[in-house]
Amino acid sequence: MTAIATIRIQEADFDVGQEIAALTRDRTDIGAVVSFSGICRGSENGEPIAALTLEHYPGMAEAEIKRHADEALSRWPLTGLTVVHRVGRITPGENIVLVLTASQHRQAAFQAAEFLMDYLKANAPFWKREEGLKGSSWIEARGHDDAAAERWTKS
Amino acid sequence: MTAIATIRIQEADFDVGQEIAALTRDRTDIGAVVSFSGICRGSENGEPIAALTLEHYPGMAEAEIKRHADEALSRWPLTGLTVVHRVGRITPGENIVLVLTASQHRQAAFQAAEFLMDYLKANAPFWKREEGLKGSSWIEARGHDDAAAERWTKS
Amino acid sequence: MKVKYFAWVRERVGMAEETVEPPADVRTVGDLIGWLAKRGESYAHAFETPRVIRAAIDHAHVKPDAAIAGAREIAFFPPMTGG
Amino acid sequence: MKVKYFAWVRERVGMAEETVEPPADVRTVGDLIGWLAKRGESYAHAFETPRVIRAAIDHAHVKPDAAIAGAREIAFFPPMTGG
Repeated sequence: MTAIATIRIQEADFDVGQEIAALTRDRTDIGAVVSFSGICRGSENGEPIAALTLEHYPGMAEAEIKRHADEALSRWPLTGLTVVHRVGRITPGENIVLVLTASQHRQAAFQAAEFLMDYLKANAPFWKREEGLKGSSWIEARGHDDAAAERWTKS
Repeated sequence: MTAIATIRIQEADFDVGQEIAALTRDRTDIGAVVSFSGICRGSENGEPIAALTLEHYPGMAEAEIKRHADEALSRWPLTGLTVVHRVGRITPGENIVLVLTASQHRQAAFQAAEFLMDYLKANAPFWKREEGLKGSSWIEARGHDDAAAERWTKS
Repeated sequence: MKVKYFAWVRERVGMAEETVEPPADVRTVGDLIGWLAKRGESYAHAFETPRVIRAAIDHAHVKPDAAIAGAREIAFFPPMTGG
Repeated sequence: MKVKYFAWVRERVGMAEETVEPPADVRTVGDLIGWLAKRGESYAHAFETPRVIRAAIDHAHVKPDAAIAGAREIAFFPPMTGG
């Protein structure tokens, strides 16, 4: 069977169990499934937040995630992967992003999931705005996310 | 809140979504949850298998997993973790093992989950017997699992 | 060509997209940022620190020295904070 | 002391556990393997390749040179294949 990348950008929440079931249904060649769920925390840098609002670049976001999903499929022997990124207003404790990878072996599933998350953090065209106690502001990018993404660059 | 390790060895299947919900319920300090599901494949080394039977060392298995879970909690800033290992007869496509880690940040969650899986593969007292077409036999340990576990040893 | 703005670049410029016709000597993404910055106070504010501005041409990330000839859609935005 | 066997060690020995009273000169895990191997054909088969046998004393992994003095429960098994 061919490895398939499922990519969705949506306002609605996702269900990790359902997404795993969809990725593994009717297959007996999968030995390892790794999921990463990114969740909205109740504070940023020690300051409480009421919510995040996620903006994205429609069209480019899908295309860029697809390009990196295809790269993951070519670099690791995956049987499939799923990326779901939410947009809109998200409150503490709610899901933001899901990356799922499936493979025969665990190392491929772990590495591909880390690669995709590092990419999403540093290079996918999404922006977070936080609602704090004193109004709202855009979250600043962190240099160590760039460094994390950089480690996957082929030399 | 204190980080808690939940460890279970059971014949029954597990539900990843429910386990994630249990680990994250009523908390807003978690930014990242990583899950690893190990699944029974339909073939081993190219030979079709009908089922695996997992044997364990009761008492030691729980104690050893607990010791490694505590090590993970001390090495990475986790908010909690869950390990569920099934025993008994498991058919292709069914779950074998679950490792869940939760943290404020993704790197800690990924690394702790990989550490625990490497440990479980190489050192936890479980043994797999496979039912093939020509009878059943014990699966042999793989040297690269020992190597994977070795990389976490503090020098 | 169509120009799009996201996040605080969009808020500072005051619009999400517009169509512009830069003169022929505006050849690169960097030239375009300089030209846009002179269109008024809101633009000057949006582009006051060019080194933090990221750009994409037709949905692909580009550097400031990228040529804009043939571009259908150019987007400007701050460093990404998704995931 | 109680001795437990798992996986193919258990199958070859033909039982899951037993209580043994080795003589005083059986001091280490390795000594105990050698002593057990001489108890009969099933034991000889189970312990025919001592280097692949893993051992635990009171639920903790140990090497062949570990002393068995004071042990309540010693287990022998093949390399682990869990996870």
